[in-house]
Amino acid sequence: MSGNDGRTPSDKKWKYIGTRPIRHDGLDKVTGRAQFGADYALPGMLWGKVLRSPHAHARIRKIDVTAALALDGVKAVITGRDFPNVASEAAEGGEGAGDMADLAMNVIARDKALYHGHAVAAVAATTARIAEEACKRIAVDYEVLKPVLSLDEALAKDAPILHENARATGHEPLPKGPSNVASRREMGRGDVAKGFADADVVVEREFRTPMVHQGYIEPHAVLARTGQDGRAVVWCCTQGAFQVRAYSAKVLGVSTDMIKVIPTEIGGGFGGKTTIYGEPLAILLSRKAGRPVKLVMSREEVFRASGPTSGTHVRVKLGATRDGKLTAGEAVLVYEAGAFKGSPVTAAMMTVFAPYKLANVRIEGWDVVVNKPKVTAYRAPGAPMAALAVETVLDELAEQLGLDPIDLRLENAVHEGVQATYGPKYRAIGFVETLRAAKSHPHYKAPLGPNQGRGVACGFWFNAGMSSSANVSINEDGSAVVVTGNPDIGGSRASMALMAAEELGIPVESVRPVVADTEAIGYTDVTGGSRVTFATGMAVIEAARDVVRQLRARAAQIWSVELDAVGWEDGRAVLLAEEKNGHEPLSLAQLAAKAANTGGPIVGRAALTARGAGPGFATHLCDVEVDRETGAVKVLRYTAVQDAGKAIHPSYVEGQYQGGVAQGIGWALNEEYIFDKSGVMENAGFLDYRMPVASDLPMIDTVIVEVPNPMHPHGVRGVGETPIVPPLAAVTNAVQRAARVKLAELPISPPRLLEAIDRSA
Amino acid sequence: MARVFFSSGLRRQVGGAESLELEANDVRELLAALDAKFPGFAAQIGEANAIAIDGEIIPHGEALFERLRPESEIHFLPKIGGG
Amino acid sequence: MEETRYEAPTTIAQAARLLAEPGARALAGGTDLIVQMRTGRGEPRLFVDVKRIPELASIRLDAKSLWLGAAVPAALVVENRDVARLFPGLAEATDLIGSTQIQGRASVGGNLCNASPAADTVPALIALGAVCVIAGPQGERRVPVESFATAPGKSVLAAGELLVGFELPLPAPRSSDAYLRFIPRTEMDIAVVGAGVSVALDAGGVCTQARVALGAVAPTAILVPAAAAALVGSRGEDEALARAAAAASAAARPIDDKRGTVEYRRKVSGVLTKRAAAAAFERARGARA
Amino acid sequence: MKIHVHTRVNGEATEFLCTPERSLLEILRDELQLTGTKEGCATGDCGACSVMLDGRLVCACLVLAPEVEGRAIETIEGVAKGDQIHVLQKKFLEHAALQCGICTPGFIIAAKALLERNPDPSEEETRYWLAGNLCRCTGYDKIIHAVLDAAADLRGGAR
Repeated sequence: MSGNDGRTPSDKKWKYIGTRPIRHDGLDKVTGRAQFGADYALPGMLWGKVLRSPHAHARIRKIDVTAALALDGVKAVITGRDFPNVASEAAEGGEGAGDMADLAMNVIARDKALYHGHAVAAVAATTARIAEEACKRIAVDYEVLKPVLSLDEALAKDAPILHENARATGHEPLPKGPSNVASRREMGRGDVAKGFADADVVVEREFRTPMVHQGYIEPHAVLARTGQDGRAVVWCCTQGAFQVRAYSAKVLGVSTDMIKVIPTEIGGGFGGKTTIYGEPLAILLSRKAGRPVKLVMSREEVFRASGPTSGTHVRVKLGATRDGKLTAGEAVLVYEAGAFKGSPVTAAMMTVFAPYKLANVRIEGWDVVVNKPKVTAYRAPGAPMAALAVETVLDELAEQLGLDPIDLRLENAVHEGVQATYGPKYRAIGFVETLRAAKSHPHYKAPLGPNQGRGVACGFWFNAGMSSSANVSINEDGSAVVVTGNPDIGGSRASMALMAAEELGIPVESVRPVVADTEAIGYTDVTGGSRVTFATGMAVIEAARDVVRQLRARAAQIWSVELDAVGWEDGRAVLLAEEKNGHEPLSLAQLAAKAANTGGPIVGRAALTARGAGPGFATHLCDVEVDRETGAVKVLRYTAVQDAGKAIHPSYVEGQYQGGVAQGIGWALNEEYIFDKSGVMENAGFLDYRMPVASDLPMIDTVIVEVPNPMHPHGVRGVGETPIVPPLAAVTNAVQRAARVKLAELPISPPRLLEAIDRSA
Repeated sequence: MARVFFSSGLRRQVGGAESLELEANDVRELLAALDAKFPGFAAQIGEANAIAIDGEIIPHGEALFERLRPESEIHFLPKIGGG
Repeated sequence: MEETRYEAPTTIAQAARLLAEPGARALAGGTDLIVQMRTGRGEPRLFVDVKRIPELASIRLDAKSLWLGAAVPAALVVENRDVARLFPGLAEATDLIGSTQIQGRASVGGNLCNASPAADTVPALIALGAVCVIAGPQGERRVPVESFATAPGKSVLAAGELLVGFELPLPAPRSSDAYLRFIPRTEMDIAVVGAGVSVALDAGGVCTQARVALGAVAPTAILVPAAAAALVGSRGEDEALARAAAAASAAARPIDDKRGTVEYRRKVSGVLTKRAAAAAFERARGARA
Repeated sequence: MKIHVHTRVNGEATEFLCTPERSLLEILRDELQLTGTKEGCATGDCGACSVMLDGRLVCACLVLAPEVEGRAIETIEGVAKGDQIHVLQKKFLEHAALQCGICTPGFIIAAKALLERNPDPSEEETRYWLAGNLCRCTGYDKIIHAVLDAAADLRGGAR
């Protein structure tokens, strides 16, 4: 980093970051003024509707749209044939973004429908009702094929094959010929056999978790307007406007400059809005119809046809000595990718043992296709299911060794200088600190009643860097505007403003943070990967420092001194020399007022690919009570401890911890995709998908540990994803202790738990 | 001499070695040296990967021009996105 | 495309005439009808909004019974002091219907007419011996609540007929009721099992009369006389409750579905019967003598 | 045949034309441009479209548009009075009780309905009253704190 001082984050006194100002976009959001994806409308706008496959696996022989086109009010109908073939290449974006060719086929099916709900055709009409009626009049001739609905079915001999021409990639041994295995990879080091031989205790367990959805409350929505020149303007709720632009351009076979994406406010994403679904359809419909087209998914469509995360089958084996030192670890991770390759199994392989010192590890990861929606990133993609296995096995080891579960983890916890199981050595990290904070928390000592149990679990996520751009401009009166390209999904505008305020030395209220469209700011990767406050924040800090350099230069010019003679302290240019010659400090506002006469407007810029993302570790405590007659589980108390590096806006850091915990509790206890035998999701609505409601949860206590990330100028680590990693295991461990059972499958639904209780009795 | 580490998945490509010491000033030279020793290695470490140099994870493309110190430790990793 | 119509009659006779038209559906709170429409399970050609008919929109207490209009929103039922005092089990069942928002609209009559086996108010109504008053082209008829639904989504209502409301016989001295349901979450779910129990005690606290009804464990909500028989003659001791539970489990004829398994529903039928019966006894002991 | 409906929205006489099957939510959003009321599910399961109908909390997605003839509707757009935001809005901001903000209008309408009936709700009463409003970002913690704090404020004392 090129800063204007050499101080490290930890010895700096912060003035603005770490405070809790009202978020800048807050007023619009509490008054209903904020415009989300479906809130935009244009004159002459048409309504789009997608026809979706009623079969989970079928060859599309023929599509006849004549009757639909004949309906009064129908202005355009499109099918897969209206789209160009897209070449295979890696799609850059959220975890498991996969391959462009697959992404194009996921947007609209060509020869084959690969899951129930796969888009087959789309219509634009003058009303939503007419568009819906038109969809019913499209005749599709399907050859229905047997679907593959589970990992076991997919891997069975003689399984129906989703992609006949694809071949497994990765590390041998691989299936020969067509299979549903997209890839098989191995990772590891040391001598696992010897490690297990050295162990006094070995625990091995298998777990299954179902496909689950991010569950954002705002359905995907897009409004597209295409001109006679083919240029499209797209309003949509997305985590990455630049990804929408890049992907849509590829799917439509046009150049990037033909599409401008204006990100609307976004009603949740959690990874699920890092890709495209209706965007290219709306663009093409609007091009064909010559009118703007709005396409909004129903909740049912969100469940059936957007990207949840993988169902998994995980086997973990850990060995430890009598005094609790881990000697070896082995993990086999088998993840559903959905209809196209690209599950988050690689991330799972890298995270599975990451919190622990393990010299001997062997990790195997399988990416397997099934006739279900193609998975998309979901908060710490792949990691929670892997952590479920490791953390429950650790709990069992602690029980068998008679050790406190936190002590066992402390004994093996990674710290600075330890080589991670995924390769490199850790720099400064705060895992041990989270364990110690959890152990000394009153929660950990609170007494438990009958049928109650306490679970401990830990989690890790890398946090991503990727590319970001930022502009900071100074207004004539000394206030400032910060422009970035990351949609604000949870208060990031406030964080950007805080970091700029800190650097500029002006109140955070004087900084207006703006989210710009793809033509108003340089390339910026997704709002995801816990990267916005870290990476885009880094760009904002650099841009603000660019502004400060310019301000110092203006002061130097006014004072007729060298740039080096001018410092920047608390929002003012100061002459560093002992002898001031009557040069009083110049405030930012004073310099801004003179800007036009000292060289023109002051605008700072930064564009970077962020390095040095600091891993985030968490330790969670969960208390539950079990009803032994019905199998119901009540979460009584929950505490999430996590290292934030430096919490820029602590309220929103706490909010990230609490939100991740709530999602994790839902995943552990109730959430799951339930499919019937033909591959139709039976619970495609909020009634039966069962996300936690307010009365299901207790207050969620948080402890923010701050071990600054040495690679970030303000010490920031990403905080968004780690919080969902421990809860699956924390809840499972708590239930196992409360009910005195061993569990092997999520969700821990009442029937499943009651069965386990009755079996153990 | 920078030290390069190989995870078990890559080890088959390099004759089973867990790590190797190589003379290289930057990552591009390192990859060239590895590719000369083990033809096809550079292709295997494609764009879909990241490279960790002394604990700092850097996307493949950007890492190519990264200077290496004699005591540098290099790991090849899959690239991680997020959610 | 078919034209749809909306009518809001103010008399039963007008409503009956409209409901005789093909494709007509009565609209009370709309919390089932509109959801069915939006999820592609058929759209009515004629909405007959029955909420402006006084008989359907009122709660009245007289010497022998309480009248509960079919279209009264759940929130008003829950807030009604007479209902809460006389039929606490029905009040709690009504309070379990959906969210606060849903209760602003959903009605007990709609809950029954939707003919879902899992409707929360139905076992409570059956336990109370409530009677449906049905109006139609042939005049008025009365049907016990347990005979109203004939299969999932099907009822005894003929074309042109509408459910006007319920007559709830006033409870005998020392009697009360309770309703419990099981759902995986604490709110916003459809009952996996529901159990309604009413008991009447003599001066010595011995049960002289009981009714037990179960929801979500058969094609319609069912009355379980065997479970009631287990309670009669007892003071609600554990042993009697256990026998009632066993009878309820035996009477349950559930299916496996996304909300629960056969095995699970059988077991929980017993557990909830036991717990609801215990609550009903407790209340009856404290009730007016 | 379109129906001509007369209603009051946020105190203002309002008319619209609609076909019978349209929901109040669609009318508010698409015809009256009151897009502060959100659609999360259209089946009454998320509460994002919470509005007051004649003083009752309902989901606008489960009200047919013609049903509101002669009735009064309050939406999020009517909660702030002039330049004065409601204490719930203020507390949601202070407590950081929103992350993405899509559920916020529904929560504020529902919480306002609660506090108008019960000025001193317990945490449990608040959680059950708001169980029909889904939030996927916050884990509800800060929302519950904001509502309880707003209640205390409205009662006129610091807690």
